Amino acid sequence: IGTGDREDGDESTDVMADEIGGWGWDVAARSLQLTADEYEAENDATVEIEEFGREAMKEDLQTRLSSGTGAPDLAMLEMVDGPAYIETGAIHEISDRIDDAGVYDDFVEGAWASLSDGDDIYALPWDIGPTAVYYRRDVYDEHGLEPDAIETWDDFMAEGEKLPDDVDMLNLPMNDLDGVWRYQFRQLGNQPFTEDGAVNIGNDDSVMIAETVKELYDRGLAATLDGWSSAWFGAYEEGTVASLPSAAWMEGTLRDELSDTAGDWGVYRIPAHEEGGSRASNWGGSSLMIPEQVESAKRNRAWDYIEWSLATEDMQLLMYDEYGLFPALETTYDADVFDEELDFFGGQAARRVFADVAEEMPSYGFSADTPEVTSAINSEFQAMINDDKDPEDAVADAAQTVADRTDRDLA
Amino acid sequence: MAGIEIDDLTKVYDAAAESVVAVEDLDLSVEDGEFLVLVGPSGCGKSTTLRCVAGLEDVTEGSIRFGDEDVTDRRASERDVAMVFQNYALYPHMTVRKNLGFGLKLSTTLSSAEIADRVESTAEMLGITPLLDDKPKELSGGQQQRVALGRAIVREPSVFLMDEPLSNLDAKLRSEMRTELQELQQDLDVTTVYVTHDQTEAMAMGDRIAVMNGGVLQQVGPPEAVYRNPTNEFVANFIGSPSINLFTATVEGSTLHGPGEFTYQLSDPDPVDGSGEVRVGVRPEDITLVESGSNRATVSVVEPMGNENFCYMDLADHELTARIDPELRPEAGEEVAFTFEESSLYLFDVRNGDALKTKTDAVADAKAVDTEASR
Amino acid sequence: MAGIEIDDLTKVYDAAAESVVAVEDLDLSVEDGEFLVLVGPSGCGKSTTLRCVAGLEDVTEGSIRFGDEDVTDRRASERDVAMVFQNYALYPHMTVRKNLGFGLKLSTTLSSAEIADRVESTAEMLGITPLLDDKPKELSGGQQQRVALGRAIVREPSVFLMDEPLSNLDAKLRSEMRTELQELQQDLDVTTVYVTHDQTEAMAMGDRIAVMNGGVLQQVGPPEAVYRNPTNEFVANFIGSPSINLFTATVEGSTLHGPGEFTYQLSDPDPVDGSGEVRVGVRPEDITLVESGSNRATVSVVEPMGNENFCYMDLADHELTARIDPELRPEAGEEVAFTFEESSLYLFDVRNGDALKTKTDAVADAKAVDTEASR
Amino acid sequence: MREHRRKDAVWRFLTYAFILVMAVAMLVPLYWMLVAATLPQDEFLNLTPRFYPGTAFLENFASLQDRTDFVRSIWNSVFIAGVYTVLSVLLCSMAGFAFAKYEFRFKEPIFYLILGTLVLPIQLLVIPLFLMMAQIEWTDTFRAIILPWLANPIGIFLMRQNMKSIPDALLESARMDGATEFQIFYRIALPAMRSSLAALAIILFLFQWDLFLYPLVILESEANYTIPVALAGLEGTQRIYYDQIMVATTLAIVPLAILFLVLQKQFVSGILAGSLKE
Amino acid sequence: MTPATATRRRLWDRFRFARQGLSDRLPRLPSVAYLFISPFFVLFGLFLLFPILYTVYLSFFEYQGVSFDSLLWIDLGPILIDVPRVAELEFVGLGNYARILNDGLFWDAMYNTTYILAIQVPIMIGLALALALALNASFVRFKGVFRTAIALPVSANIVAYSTIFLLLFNEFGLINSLLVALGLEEIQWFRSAFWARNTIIAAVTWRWTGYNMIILLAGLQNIPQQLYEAAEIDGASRWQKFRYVTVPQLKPVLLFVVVLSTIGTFKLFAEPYVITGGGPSNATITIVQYIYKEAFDSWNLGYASALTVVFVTIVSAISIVQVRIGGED
Ligand SMILES: Nc1ncnc2c1ncn2[C@@H]1O[C@H](COP(=O)(O)OP(=O)(O)OP(=O)(O)O)[C@@H](O)[C@H]1O
Ligand SMILES: Nc1ncnc2c1ncn2[C@@H]1O[C@H](COP(=O)(O)OP(=O)(O)OP(=O)(O)O)[C@@H](O)[C@H]1O
Ligand SMILES: [Mg+2]
Ligand SMILES: [Mg+2]
Repeated sequence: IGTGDREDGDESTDVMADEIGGWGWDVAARSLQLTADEYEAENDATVEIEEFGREAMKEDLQTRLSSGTGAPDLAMLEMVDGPAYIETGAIHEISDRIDDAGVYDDFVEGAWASLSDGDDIYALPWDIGPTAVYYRRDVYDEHGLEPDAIETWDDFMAEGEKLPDDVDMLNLPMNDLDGVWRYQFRQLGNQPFTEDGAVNIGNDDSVMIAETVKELYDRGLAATLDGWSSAWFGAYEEGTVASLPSAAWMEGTLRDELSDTAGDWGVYRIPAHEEGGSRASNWGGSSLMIPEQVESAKRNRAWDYIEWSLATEDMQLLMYDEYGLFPALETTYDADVFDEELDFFGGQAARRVFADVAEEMPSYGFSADTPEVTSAINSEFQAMINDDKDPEDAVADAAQTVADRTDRDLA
Repeated sequence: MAGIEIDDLTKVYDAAAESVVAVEDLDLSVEDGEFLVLVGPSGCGKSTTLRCVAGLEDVTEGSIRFGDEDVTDRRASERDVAMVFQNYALYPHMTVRKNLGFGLKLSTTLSSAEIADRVESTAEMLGITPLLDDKPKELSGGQQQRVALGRAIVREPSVFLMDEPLSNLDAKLRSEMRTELQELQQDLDVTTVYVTHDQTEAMAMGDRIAVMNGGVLQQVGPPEAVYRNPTNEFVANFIGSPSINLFTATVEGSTLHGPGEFTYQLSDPDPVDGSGEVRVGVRPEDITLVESGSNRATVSVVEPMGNENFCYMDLADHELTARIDPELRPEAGEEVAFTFEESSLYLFDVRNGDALKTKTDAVADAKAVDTEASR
Repeated sequence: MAGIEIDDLTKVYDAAAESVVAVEDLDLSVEDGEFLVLVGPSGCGKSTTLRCVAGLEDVTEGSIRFGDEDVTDRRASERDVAMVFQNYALYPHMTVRKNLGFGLKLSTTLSSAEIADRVESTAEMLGITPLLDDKPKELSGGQQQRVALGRAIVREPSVFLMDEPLSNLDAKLRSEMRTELQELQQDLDVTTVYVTHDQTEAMAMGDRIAVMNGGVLQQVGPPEAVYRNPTNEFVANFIGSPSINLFTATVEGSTLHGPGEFTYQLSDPDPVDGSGEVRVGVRPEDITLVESGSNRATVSVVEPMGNENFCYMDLADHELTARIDPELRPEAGEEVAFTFEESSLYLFDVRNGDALKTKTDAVADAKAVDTEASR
Repeated sequence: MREHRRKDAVWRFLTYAFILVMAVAMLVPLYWMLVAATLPQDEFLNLTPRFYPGTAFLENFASLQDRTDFVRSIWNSVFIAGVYTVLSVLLCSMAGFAFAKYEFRFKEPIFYLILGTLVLPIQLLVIPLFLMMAQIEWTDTFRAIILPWLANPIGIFLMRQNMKSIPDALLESARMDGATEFQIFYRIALPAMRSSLAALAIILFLFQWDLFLYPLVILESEANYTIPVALAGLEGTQRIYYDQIMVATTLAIVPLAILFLVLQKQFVSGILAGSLKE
Repeated sequence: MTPATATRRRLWDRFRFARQGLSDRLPRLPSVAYLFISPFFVLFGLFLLFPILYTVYLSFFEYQGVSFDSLLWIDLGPILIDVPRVAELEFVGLGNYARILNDGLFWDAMYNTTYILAIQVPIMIGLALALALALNASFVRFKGVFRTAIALPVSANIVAYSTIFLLLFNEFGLINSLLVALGLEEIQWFRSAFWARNTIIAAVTWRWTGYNMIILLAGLQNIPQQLYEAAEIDGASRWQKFRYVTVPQLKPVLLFVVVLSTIGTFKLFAEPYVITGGGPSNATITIVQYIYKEAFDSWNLGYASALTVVFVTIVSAISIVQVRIGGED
């Protein structure tokens, strides 16, 4: 009988397990299934991919990570969640493996921030979400809106005024206002926390974003449908909402769900907040990680598979092609697929727009306290829209809430 | 106060599958201040009749009048009746005081002080003053009974209705409460209908008793008349404890031939004229054991009751009961001879049970004690 | 089969707050085949005694023997006793057949076929064969009673215990079942202890009766002895219905002065010698109404019972009851004179209630009918 | 017609109206669910609601079954809840029997301790429970979902109250007939309490049927999913197929509805077979 | 009797005798009662005691992350039992509890829960009681049908029915369509704190009214009819009979139902989780949901444990107060 540390056997062998399992949700899981099939064909190993619903997987995974047992050998990790997960020490560090493979520079620089803690890296970037505005080309045409005339949010609103009352310029998803806020906050080059950890979300840029959002709503340009709801899909199908600021991964969903509208879509960069301002940002993105609790043989195999799936151009492009997961692997951007003129977008080479954004997008530091930011912004922005709260107050209150709850100072 | 006039009362229950005729064509009048006992076997419709009078059931047909007023369509609460239930139905969450005052509070315009007075004086009358602040479940059966009675009395209703109010008490208490109740009713002089299945109680308490069977009224009359001159075999059998001895005999002229060797010579054969068979009835107290005689039976059990003995005997396959003097103690298995007077003989029609002959021995009609009587 | 020997039985219940002495120092022996009735008011410890005999309660002190075997420490199931409960305690989910067979199945090594036989024959004996496949709730009270009895009989135990088995039946049925039970016990000849609070039942049924009060055995003896020669006032008062008339009288030489104007001249003053006061007892049947006399009382209620009348009278503030002939019907309010024989007089010590004098009138000891007796 | 008769009639009318309104209010959501389950996806999107069923139930069911083996999930739920119910009924009635019919030391404190566990929110015990289950390698097993909740406080409470109504004489009778204490329990007490057991069964089944977060965390393979877990899986980031969800909810209601219809009478008569008075 | 059944019987008898022999030989146990409750204790001790104690323990620590160290290991030669430390913990004493006092969101959640409770429980019990009374009235026919209809929502799975309500009250759901059809304004059910809370209240009420009604109905049927008759004769009106007979007689059952519903609503989780997600602006976040968020979204296991302890204490206190008030006579 003893207490304290018990030394386990040797840790660093090159032995690889024959069988591993991985978790992902929805499309991501299905994409992994693709690469797993390829991987199994090339290697003498099996990779079992399990598909979940998003919330279900998070809850399940989190329980298993925190109880130190029962986690899969590899799992999808959203970049938003990265720091929070990493902080718990539940995720296996892979800096050395990345060095050995020499793939660090192959990925978009902005993707690494949320997967690292200082110099230590814990996950390999998978896809990213360079942002742009999808729009219903036919609706724009019908009412004389000029996508090319839109450079700033003011332009956007001015064009939007041309639409009749029963057509909205865009949607502000009430359940995802923090997402709306975040891509603009990032677009403006902000970080949620300053270098010394103070809460930065109450800055002037943040207020400006809030004002923009509120103005969109107050001017009657915005619908407020919950994202991904039936009504939301219905609105884009019918064309009662004309534009959809979103990320590259939305392409797949639009193709799948709104196939009737093929050819009626177009893409342009998100508006700047002032003339000449940045028009690049990122929304979403994910990575693959290996839980710390996984035994070494399985870790080795899991890494081998991850590297194969994410650091290989073929595989990344395969997933992009099938499921629209926009590669974080920068070396793929030269591929022909990006210049293809797509029927779905009425012949526009839409993917090039995203690739361009990807190379420009500012990096953004998620942190363990991201959930607090998300919750505070969402709550305050909801209040701003539903209860006509003043944008400045809303932003200030959100910052205060985060500061209180995380024991930080205000910047 | 008022008499009760029940005309042609019929009550049919529409139960799930079939409808049950609980009371059929019942006519009955109860005089003002009278104590009438409704008696009969279980399920004969006594409670139903009482509940119709109370207004707890809608009558199917017929009418009920209290004095001059037709109350057939009135609610129970408007009839000015009080009822004592078999299980007392005291409000378990109220103290005795509240139980008694409840009806007054709800249905009269008496002030609280007046109500309190009435409750106090009723409690005193019944000797339950010390219990006034107890809850029913803290009381013994007899005390609960008294409270239930008090709840009825305190309202000074024009009619008292009681449904087997004593049947939950033990034997000793029951006979005590019986007299108490009677005296109370005599004092208050309120028209009372009292339901019981116990004929002893009925005999002891009623000014008159009404015997029911199968929803039909069989006979109404003073206890003694019903005992002595029942209208049919059912009544004769139901009233009296131990029960009357009954058996079938064949008639040969003026001679009755019963079970075993039993024969009896009638001096007046008129009642059996024309009948081939009759039902013969003799009450236990009219059977006399004699030293010798032609009618003999075998003793099976003798129950000594202190003041008298019950002697159960087998007459062929028939059981006979005789009430005999406590000094007489025949042994089980012994064969004894018995006899009885013709005047105390009952005879019933075999087919419909109607009485052909009932007791004819003289009863001193004198209501006062004017002869030295000895047992 | 065996007699029961109870020695010095004491049972104390340790209830939450206090401990209750339910039975104290009880000595009792029941002979083999005897029918002993335990009788007493509610709460006097009858059930407790019975349950100790059954083995359902652990005794606090004392011992219980069946025949030669000490069973004090045996489980109920090992005592070879059968018990009939007041509410019958039939297993509600089993058919009558299963109810009867349950005990045999669990505690004997009879084969299934033998069990079935025993059940059948017991059912036949009790006349419940047609009910064998019914559930208890489909049966009437009397039928349930019979099944409960059957369940006891079928096991052929050496001792029968019955705790108020008849008290849930209505009056008529109760007296029927009473005889049935007695006959059965006579046939089976099994030692039986029978508990009741009804003294009528006790008198009628017991070979001997044991009267208890407050956990203490008062008297054991044949019914008649207990009735005629009670050891104390409690027993005299408890046994007999209507109850004995009791009042306190002062003794002046050989004269008793009671309530109101009551006086009585004793011809034999020995029993009251030296007492200033005594309790006087006269049984209702010993009171005779006379045309004139010095002892007078006012009639309050007369209950006609058919074969006799109960006459309730007030003697000053005391109530007296007299059993009188049915022909006598004094009116309420009337003043009547009464008297009684000295031989039927009971006298008790005022302080401890011990009997000073009990009935001394001659009782024909003859057990056969050898004189022509008339009422 | 006399005054009070008229008042009665008005009262009756109001009573009926109230019952009817409530019954309709209770049934409308269920009916709407049923209708929704029969509409093809595009008609579902059609924003004006309809009140008569469509014809696409089977297609919707097929596409649901395609995404996840929902029939299997129903079976899993029924199986888990069924086994749980049987075991828990037994355990609760055993404990209830002891509390109702025996005297033993610390009876009251123990009883109140059990009742106290009623306020524990299950959701918050999930992590330590999972930890344990993982240690003994019970994750992804049905027993991990069934066992921890067998000692159900409501069940014990109800059975204690109801068992109190069994006459002592019945048990003593069996004791004299030579039954052991355990025989008394299962041959006399249990059968005598049949309707209470039915009521308890409904309550326990319902409890297990509603467990959501815990099985979500414990169960790993899709083949083991219970209904709520499978339902939760239908709502991912991608488009939510409400037609499938409606089919799923409809199917999810059926087993319990059947159980409920069958045992309803006993539920009413059995739940308070004893009295709730202390 | 056929030979086959005879054989079967004989075998059965043998089995019976064997069992009898066994139970005869069993010693007379000092207290068989403990035997009956021991399965409870075994299960409780195995599966619930540890989680409870662990929660209390955690509440004094701050969670730092996962630990893969061994806390304790037992080397039995061939078998090695290794109990992992699991969590990296930092002792903070009552720090977590102190933090609760200033946690605005916790008090918001407390307020929401209390608000929902204060409206939902009385409405539900009121409706359930009214329905039970109505269905207990002697003149009502088709009782079984009505009872079934009203109690049917109980059979809806908690996630399933929450989804139904989500869709019913959706911006474009049935309820809004009905409002429009009636010429009324649509209501943004999930956009205003007021309506979102009421939606939750409606949902919970819908599901549990029938269930409570059945319990109350059972309670009503246990009230002796004679009490009503006695009251009728005493001149009680319908209301007075309710007030003076039904209410006091039903009190224990009502108390039971109220306490259970209170505890149930206090523990509300799945409905807001599915229907409103706690929004808008945290207006429908309940305590359990908040604690859950702290544990599962923010990894604050220690703090969540402290919240749990406080929560359980509050609910227990309220239940005890209810029982005290309701139980006194
Ligand atoms: N509510 C009812 N519905 C249907 N039938 C009933 C109802 N009440 C009584 N009955 C039937 O009516 C008949 C008479 O019943 P009632 O209660 O008046 O008898 P009872 O003479 O009072 O009997 P008991 O001495 O047993 O009280 C019985 O056959 C009984 O079954
Ligand atoms: N289990 C018990 N715990 C505590 N006290 C008891 C218990 N059983 C009986 N007693 C008390 O013991 C005394 C005798 O009770 P017992 O039941 O023997 O009376 P009883 O003569 O059978 O009365 P009854 O005629 O009412 O049945 C009573 O005072 C009673 O309160
Ligand atoms: Mg009746
Ligand atoms: Mg007793």
